[in-house]
Amino acid sequence: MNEPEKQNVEAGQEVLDKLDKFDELPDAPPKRKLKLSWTGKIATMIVVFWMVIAIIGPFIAPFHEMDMDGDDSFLNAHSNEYGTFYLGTDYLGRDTFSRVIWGARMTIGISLAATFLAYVIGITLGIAAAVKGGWVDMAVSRVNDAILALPSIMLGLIAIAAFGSSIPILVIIAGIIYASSVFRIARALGLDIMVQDFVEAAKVRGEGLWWIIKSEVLPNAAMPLATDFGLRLVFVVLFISSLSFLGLGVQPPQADWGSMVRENLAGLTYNSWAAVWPAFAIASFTIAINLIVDDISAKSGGSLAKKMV
Amino acid sequence: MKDKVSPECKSDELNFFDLSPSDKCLVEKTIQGGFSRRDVLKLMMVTGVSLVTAQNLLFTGQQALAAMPKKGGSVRMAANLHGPDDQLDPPRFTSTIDYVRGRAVYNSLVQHNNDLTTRGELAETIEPNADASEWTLKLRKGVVFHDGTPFTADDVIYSMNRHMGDDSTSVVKSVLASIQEWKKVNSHEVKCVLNTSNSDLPTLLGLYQTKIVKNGTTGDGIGTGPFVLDSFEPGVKSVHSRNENYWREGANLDLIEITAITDPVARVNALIAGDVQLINQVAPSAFRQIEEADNVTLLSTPAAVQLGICVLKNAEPGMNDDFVKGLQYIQDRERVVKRILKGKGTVANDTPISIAHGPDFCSELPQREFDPDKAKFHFEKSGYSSAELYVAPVASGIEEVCLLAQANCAKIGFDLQLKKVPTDGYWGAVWMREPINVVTWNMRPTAQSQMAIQFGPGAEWNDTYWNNERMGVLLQAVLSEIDPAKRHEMMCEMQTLIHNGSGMVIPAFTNINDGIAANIMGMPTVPLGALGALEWPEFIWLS
Amino acid sequence: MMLQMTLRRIWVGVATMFVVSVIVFIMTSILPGDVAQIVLGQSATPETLAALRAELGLDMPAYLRYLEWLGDMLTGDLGTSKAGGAAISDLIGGRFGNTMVLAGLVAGISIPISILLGLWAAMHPGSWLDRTVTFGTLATISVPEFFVATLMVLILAVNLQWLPSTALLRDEMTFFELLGGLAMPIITLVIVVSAQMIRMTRAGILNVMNSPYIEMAILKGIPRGRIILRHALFNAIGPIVNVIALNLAYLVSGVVIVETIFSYPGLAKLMIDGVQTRDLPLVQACAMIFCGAYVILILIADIGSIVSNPRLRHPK
Amino acid sequence: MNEQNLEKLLEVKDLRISAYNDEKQEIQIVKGVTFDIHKGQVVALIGESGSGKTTISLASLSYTKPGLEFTGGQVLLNGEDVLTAAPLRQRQIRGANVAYLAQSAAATFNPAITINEQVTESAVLHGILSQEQANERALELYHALELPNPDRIGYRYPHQVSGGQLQRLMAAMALCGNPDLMVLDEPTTALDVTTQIEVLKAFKKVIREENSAAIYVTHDLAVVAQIADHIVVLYSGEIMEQGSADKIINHPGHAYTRRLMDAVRPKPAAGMGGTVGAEFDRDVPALSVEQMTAGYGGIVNGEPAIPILRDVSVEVNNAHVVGVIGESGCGKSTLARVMAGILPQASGKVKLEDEELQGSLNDRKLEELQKIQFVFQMADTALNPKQTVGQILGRPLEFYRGIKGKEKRAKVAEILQMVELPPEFASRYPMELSGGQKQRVNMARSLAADPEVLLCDEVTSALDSIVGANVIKLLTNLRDKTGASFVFISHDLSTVASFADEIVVLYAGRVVEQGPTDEVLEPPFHPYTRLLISSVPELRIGWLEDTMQKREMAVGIARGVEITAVGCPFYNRCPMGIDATCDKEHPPIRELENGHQITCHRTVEELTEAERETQQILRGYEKLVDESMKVVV
Repeated sequence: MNEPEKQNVEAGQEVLDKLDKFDELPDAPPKRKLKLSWTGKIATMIVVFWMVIAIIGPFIAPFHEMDMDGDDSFLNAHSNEYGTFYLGTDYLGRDTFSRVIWGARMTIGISLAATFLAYVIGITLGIAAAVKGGWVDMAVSRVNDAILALPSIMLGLIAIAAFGSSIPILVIIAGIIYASSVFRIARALGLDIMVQDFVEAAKVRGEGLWWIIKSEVLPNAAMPLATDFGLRLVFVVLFISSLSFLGLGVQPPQADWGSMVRENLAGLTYNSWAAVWPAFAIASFTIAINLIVDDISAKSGGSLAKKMV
Repeated sequence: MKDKVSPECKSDELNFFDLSPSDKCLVEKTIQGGFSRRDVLKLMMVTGVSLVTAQNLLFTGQQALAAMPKKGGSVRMAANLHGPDDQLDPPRFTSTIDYVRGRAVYNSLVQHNNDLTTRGELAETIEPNADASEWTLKLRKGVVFHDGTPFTADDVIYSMNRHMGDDSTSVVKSVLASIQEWKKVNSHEVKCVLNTSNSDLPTLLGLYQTKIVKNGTTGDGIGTGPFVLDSFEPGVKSVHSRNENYWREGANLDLIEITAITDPVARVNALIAGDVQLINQVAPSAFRQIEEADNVTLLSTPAAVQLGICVLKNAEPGMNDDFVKGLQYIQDRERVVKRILKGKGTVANDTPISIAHGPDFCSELPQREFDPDKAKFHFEKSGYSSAELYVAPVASGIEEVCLLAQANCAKIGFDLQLKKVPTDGYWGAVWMREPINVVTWNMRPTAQSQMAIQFGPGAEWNDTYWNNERMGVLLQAVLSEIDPAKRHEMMCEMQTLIHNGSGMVIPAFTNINDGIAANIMGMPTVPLGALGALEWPEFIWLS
Repeated sequence: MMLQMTLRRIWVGVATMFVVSVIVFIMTSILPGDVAQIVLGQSATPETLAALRAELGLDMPAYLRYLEWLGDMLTGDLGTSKAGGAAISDLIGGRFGNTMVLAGLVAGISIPISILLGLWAAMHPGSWLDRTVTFGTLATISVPEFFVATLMVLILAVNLQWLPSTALLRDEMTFFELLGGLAMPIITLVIVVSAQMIRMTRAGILNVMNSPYIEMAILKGIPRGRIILRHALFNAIGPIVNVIALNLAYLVSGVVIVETIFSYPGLAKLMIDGVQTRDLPLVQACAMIFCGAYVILILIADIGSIVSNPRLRHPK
Repeated sequence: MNEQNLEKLLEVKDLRISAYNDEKQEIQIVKGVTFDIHKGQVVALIGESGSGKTTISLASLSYTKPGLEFTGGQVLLNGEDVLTAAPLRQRQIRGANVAYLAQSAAATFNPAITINEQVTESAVLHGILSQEQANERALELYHALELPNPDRIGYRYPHQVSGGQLQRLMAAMALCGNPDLMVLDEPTTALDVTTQIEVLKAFKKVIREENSAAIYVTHDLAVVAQIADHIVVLYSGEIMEQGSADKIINHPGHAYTRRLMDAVRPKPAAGMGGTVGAEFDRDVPALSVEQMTAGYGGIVNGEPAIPILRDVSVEVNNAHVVGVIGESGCGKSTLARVMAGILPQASGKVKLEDEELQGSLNDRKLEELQKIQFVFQMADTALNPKQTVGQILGRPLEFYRGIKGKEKRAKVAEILQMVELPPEFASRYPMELSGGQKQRVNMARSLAADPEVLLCDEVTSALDSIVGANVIKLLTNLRDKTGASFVFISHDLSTVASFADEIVVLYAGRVVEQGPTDEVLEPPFHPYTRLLISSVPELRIGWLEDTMQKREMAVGIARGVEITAVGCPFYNRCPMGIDATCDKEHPPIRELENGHQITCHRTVEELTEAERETQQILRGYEKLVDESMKVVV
C-alpha cells in the first residue's frame, strides 16, 4: 500500500493501543468541589461573623443584656459613668449594642436548633411515609396537613400557654410546626427516589428497609432538602419574633432579635434606631444564609437559560 | 352623707373654683380661644404647677365651663382589649370596653365625682339608717328605657338581685356580699338591707357592673343611658347614637363608636393619625410621642393603681419574712416612677393606699427606700439565693418593674428569674397560685374597700394569703367610725400592718394614662378607671 | 381521571378536617384555665366559677362536649360562643367577609406582580435585575412583618397623613373607600407574600430550564420570551400554583399580626381571641374554616397542575 | 461522485472547542477539525461517545453545550461565519437555516405542547411560513414520513405517540422550515431494529426529495453505510480520516476505522452460537420457567389485569447463555423481572435447580437471591450516584458473604480486574466513569455476589458498538471462567446471536420460536424471526434499498404490536397468515430436532418453502438495485 495509508495505519495503531486500555472518556468531569460566587463568599463571612458573635458575644458585650444603665430610654449613642452606648439605648434604657450581641446567641441558637429539629422530624416521617406508604402514609400526611392548615402562630400560642415558654419548648414547637413543610418535600423526594433502579437493585439484593433508606435514599435526598434550609431558617426566626408580638417568645430579659424589634417599635417615632438594629441583624443573617444556599444549589438551568437569545 | 374630701388634704389637687378670677378667665379664654391644650399646659407649668395638677385643673375648668358645651359631632374610642367575650350584660362586665358600653347604654343608681364623692344617678337620694345597715333609695321619676317602657323599682330589684344568690355569675358578687336583700317600697322607692353596717354602700352602687337593666332582660342593650345602641359586634365595634329623650340634659355627641386596637403602638398611632379620638392604656414608651404631637393630649390621672408583686405567705419562700423584706428593699421606687413610668406615677410604700385616697392615706408611715445592702442582708438571712417570679403584662409597666428588680437583684448576687406567662388564663392559673406573681388592682373608691378586698382575713382575693385578725377587726370597725382623726388612726394602723407584715411588694402606683384628641372638652377625671372611669360619653363635647 | 383525583382530594380533605378538629380539641383542652375562669378573670370566686361552668355546660366530661360539638357541626350548627354567648355564625359572618375581601385584594395584586417579576428574573438569570429581585425578596422575607407594617403606618399615616393608620371599616363604604381604608394592610401583605411567590416562580422556571426540550427550543431559534412563557412556564406551573395556594391559605388564616396592627376584624384574630378566651366552639369553627380553605386551595392547585400537564389530562 | 463541482454549503475550518474545569484549566474537546458539506450531501460524523461528534455538529448552529466554548476556527454557512454572527442572527440561523434532530425525541419534545405546534413553531416564528402554510407543510411531511393517521397526529401530545413515530416527527419538525442543513444526532440509536429501518427509510426518502444537506452523527457504521455520501471518522476530537462513503466503507485506510468496522457484527446466521465445555454439564437446568403468565394489575384466577407474558416456558441450562430477543414491549424484560422475583408471576412456576422459588423476592431465601443476580439495563440509573465504585461492589460481598475490611478491599480490586477495570477505580464515583465503564461496574456488582445465574437486561443496547463488542467479549470470558449461566436480553439479534447458546424469540408476550442458536438462525424461520433477521442492517451500501423492496412484499411491519388473548399475536403483521385460523386459534408448537420449537399454524414445510421463494425474489431484486445504484452515482 502507498505511503499516506501506511502513516494512517501507524497513526491508527496507537489509537488501538489506547483503546485496548479501555480509554473511554468519562461522561462527566470529575466530581466538582463546592465553588462559591463572590456573593457566596461575602455571605459566608457574614454568617461566620454572627456565629462567632453568638459564641463569644456575652464576653465581649460592654453591658449585660439586663443592665438598665442608659441615661434614658430611646436615646441615641451616648456615654455615661457606666460606659458608652454605641447604638443608643432601648425602651428600658438598656444598651442596644450589647443586646444585639447577646441576641445573636439566642436568635441563632434557637433558629438553628429548631430548623435542625424540623429537618430531623420532617425527613424521618417524610421518608417513612414515602417508603411505607399505605395507612402510615395516610395517617402521617393527614396530621401533617392539619398542622399546615392551622395558623402556626395559633399553634405556638397554645403550646406556650400550655407548657410555658422556655427555650427548649420554643425550639420544639417551632421544630414541629416547620417539620410539616419539610415533610412535604422529603416525602415527594422519597417517592421518586424509591422507584430508582439503584433502589430496586438493593431490593433485589434483599437489603432491609432501613439500609435502603440510610444508604440509598438519604444521600440522594440530601442536596434538594438543603436548598430549602435557608427559607425554613428565616421562617423560624420570624415565627419566634411573631410570638413575641403576642407577648410570648423568649423570656425577658433575654434578648432575641425578633423580640427586640417588637419591644422598641415605639422608638421609631423618636427616630430611635433601637428597633432597626436588630431588624438589620436578622436580615443580614438570614439573607447571608440564603445566599450561601442559593450558591450551593446553583441551578444549572441558569446556565442553559443564559444561552437564550 | 358626708363629704370625704376636705380641701386641705387635696392640697396638690387644685380645683378650678379655687382659682383667682383672672386665672379663671385665662383658662376660659384659652379653652374657648382654641389654644392647643399643650399651650395651656406649658403656660401653667411655667407658673410652677405640676403637670398632673395643671391637667386636672384644666379638666375641672372645662367641667365648670360645661355651661356652654357644643352639641353634635361624633367620636371613636379605641380600647386596649376586646374579643368575642364582649358583653352588654352588666354583671359580666370585665374589660374597659364593656364598662364604656355599659356607661353609654345604662345608668347606675349612683355616680362618682372626680373627687371620688358620689351623687345620685337613677337614685335621687340615698339615706342610711342610724348604723348604716339599711338604706332607702328614692328613685328618679319620668325615666324611660330606650324602648319607651318606664323605669321603676322592679327594674332596680331585678338588676341588683342578679348579683346575689348561689347561681349568680356576677363578677362583683362577693364585693356586694354585704347586701342581704332588696325590698320594694313602692314603684319608685326601694330599701337595701345589709347584713353588716356599711357607710360606703353608695360607692358599691356605682360599680361598673351595677348598672340598671330592664326588668327581665339580660343585657340586650336596652337601658336608660345617654346613648341608644345602634349596632354591636363582639370583638369588632359598637355604634351608639344620642338618646334624644334622656332623663337629664343628655349627651352632646350625636354618635359614638366604641372599638379596640389591641396593639399599643398601633393604638397610639391611630390616635395621632386622627382615626380615633380616645384611647386608654397608653404605654410609658409612647408618652413622649403623644406629648410631642399637636392634635392630641396625654390625659394622666393620678390614681392608686398598684403595680404589685404578690409573695404568697402560705408557701415557700414567702413564709420567710426576710425574703419579702429583701424583695421590698431591692425595689428602686424612684427609678420605677422616673424611668419606667416616665414620671406618670407615684412612689408606693408596699401598701395599696395612695395619696389619691385622700385623707385615708397614711403619710406618717416612713417611706421604704431602695437599699441594696439591706436587701442583700435580708436575702442572705432568708437563706434563699434565687427565686422564680411569674410575670404577665397585666398592667403597663409591671413587666418592666420586674425586669428592673431582676437587674438590681443580679447586682447583689441574688438570682431572680422571671417566668413570663400569657395574660389569658393568668388569673385562674397563676395569680394566687404561684408562690411569687404579679398583680394589679383598679383603684377602689375608698381606702377601706381597697384594703378589705385584698387584705381582709379570709377575703376572697387575699392574694398573698396574709390573714391578720387585727386587720379584720379594724376593717370592720372603721366602717362605723365617724371621727376623722380616729378613723385616720385606724387607717394608718392598717397600712402599717400591711407595710410590715403582708407579702405584698408595691413599688409604685401608676397613673391612669389615656390619650385624647385635643378638641375634646369636658373630660371627666374620676380616678377609678380609664378615661375618667368611662364617665365621658355623657359629658364631653367637641370644640 | 380528573374526577377521580378530585373526589379523592375531597375525601382526604374531609379526613384532614376531622383530624384538625381532634387536634384543636386536644390542644385547647390542655390549656390552663377554662372559659369560665377567663371570663370572670381576676374577680372569679369558686362559687361564681361553679355557677358559670354549670351555665355553660363545662361541667360535663370533655369527650362528651366534643361529640356534642361534632354532632352540631355535622348538622350545620356552629353553636354559640361560650365566652360571649353570641351565635358563632354571627361572630364569624362579617369577619369571614372581611378576611375574604382582604385576601382577595392582596391576591389580586400580589399574584400577577410575583409571577411577572419571577418570570422576568428567570428570563435574565444572573443579570443585575435578577440579583436585585432575589436580594430584595430575601430582604423582605427576612424582616418581621410587624416591623414593615409599623414603618408603613409611621410614614404613610402618621407623618404624611396620606392613608388611615387603621382599617376601621364602616358598613356604608364604597369600593374605593374600602380600597383606601385597606390600603395599609394590603400594601404590607403584598410585600410579605409576594417575596416568597417571586422566589418560587423563579426557581420553578429555572428548574425546568435544565430540560432537553428547552435546549431544543433554543436550537430551534425560539425567542427568549416564548421559551419562558410557552415552553418553560407550562411545565413549571405545578409547583408555582402550589406555592400560591399555600400563600393564599396563609392570607386566610395567618395574618393575625396585620389584623392586629390595623385592627382589622378578620378571622385570624378571631381565632386567637377564641384561644385566649378558651372558647372551644369558636376556635373549632375557625379551624374548620381555615382547614376548609386550605383543602380547597390545594385542590385547586392540584387541578391547576393537572390542567397544565397533558400526561394527566389525556392519558394514553 | 466528484464533490468539487458542487458548491459548498458549510465549511468547517480548523474548529476548536474547549471546556474549562474548576481550576480554569482548558480541556480540548474538539482539536482543529476541518471538513465541508455540499448542497444535497449527507455527511456522517462517526465516532464513539467522547469523540466530540455531537459538539462539532452543534457548532453548525453556533451552539455549544453549557460549559463549552469556541476557542478557534470558523464555521462558514454559505460563506458566513456563524460563530461570530450577532446573537439575533444566530437565532435566525437556528431553525431557519440549520435544523437539529436530537438523539432522544422523547426527551426533546416539550410534553406540554401539541406536536403540530412544536413542528410548525420554528418555521412560523422565523417568518418563513404563515401558520396555515406551516400546517399544510407539516401535513405533507407527516405523509412523506409515513406516519400513521397523519391528519390527526398533529393534535396529539408527545406522550401519546410511540418513540419511532416521535423520531420521525422530529424530522418533520426539522424539515418544516426548509432548512439548508439538517443535523441528525444519533436519530435511530435508541430504536428497535425493525423501527430503525422504517425511520432510516423515511429519512433517506425525504432527504432525497427535499434535496437538503445533512450532518448525520452516529457510532454505527452499518447505519452510516445506508445514508451517508461522505464520512468523517472522529476519535477524541480529531479527524482520523474522511472520504466518500464508498471509500471509507469499502477501502478503509485508517486502523481505527477498521476497528469500527470489526465492531459491526456480522449478519446473524447459523454457526455463530457459542459452545459450552462439557465440564459444566448438569442434569437439571440452573433456572427454569414453566407455563408462566405474568403482568400488572390485580390477578384474577391466574390472569393479570394487564397481561405481559403468556404461558412462557424457558430452560436455562448450567453455564449456558440463553438469549431472549424481541421488540420493545414484547415482555423480555418482564421475563427477567419475574425470574428475579421483582414481579411475582400470576401463574406457573419459577425453579432454581429443581426447587421451586417463591414469587415475591421478599419470600425468597437469601442464598436464592444470591444465586440469581439481575443486571439492570441502564447503568446510569442502576448505580447510586452518591456511592463510590468501591462501596457499590463492596456491599454484596459484605451482604452475602460477610467479607469485610481489608479482605473486602482486596476482593473489590479482584472483581474490578475481572471486568477489566483498573483497581484504582474503586475510589471513583459513577458519574466519573464512561458509559461502558459504568456498565462493567454494574455487572461487577452482580458478579460480586458470585451467582449461578445472571439476568442481563439490554446491557449493551445503550453502548457504542466498540464498547458493546468489548462487553460481549467480557461476558463470554466470564461465562467460561465462572461457569455461571446467563439470560441475555436484547432487542439486537446480531448481538444475541454472537454469543448465545440458545435463543428465545418473544413476540407480544409469547414465545414464537426457541432453540439452539444455530437452529434458530437457520431456515425454517418463524415469520417473525425472519423479519428480525432481515432487519439487521448490513455494512453494505445499498442494503437499505433492497430491504425496502423486501418490506414491500413482506408486508409493512409499521403496524403496531397487539397483545391478543386468542389466536396468533403476529397475525396482523404476518406475510403468510391464514385468515380465520391464525386470528382464531392459538398456533401449535412445532417440534424440530434438538429442542428447536416454532409456534406457528404453518407447517415446517410451508415455512421452508416460503423462505426459498423469498431468497429467489431477493436475488432478482439485488440485480435491479445494483442497476439503480449505478444510476445514482
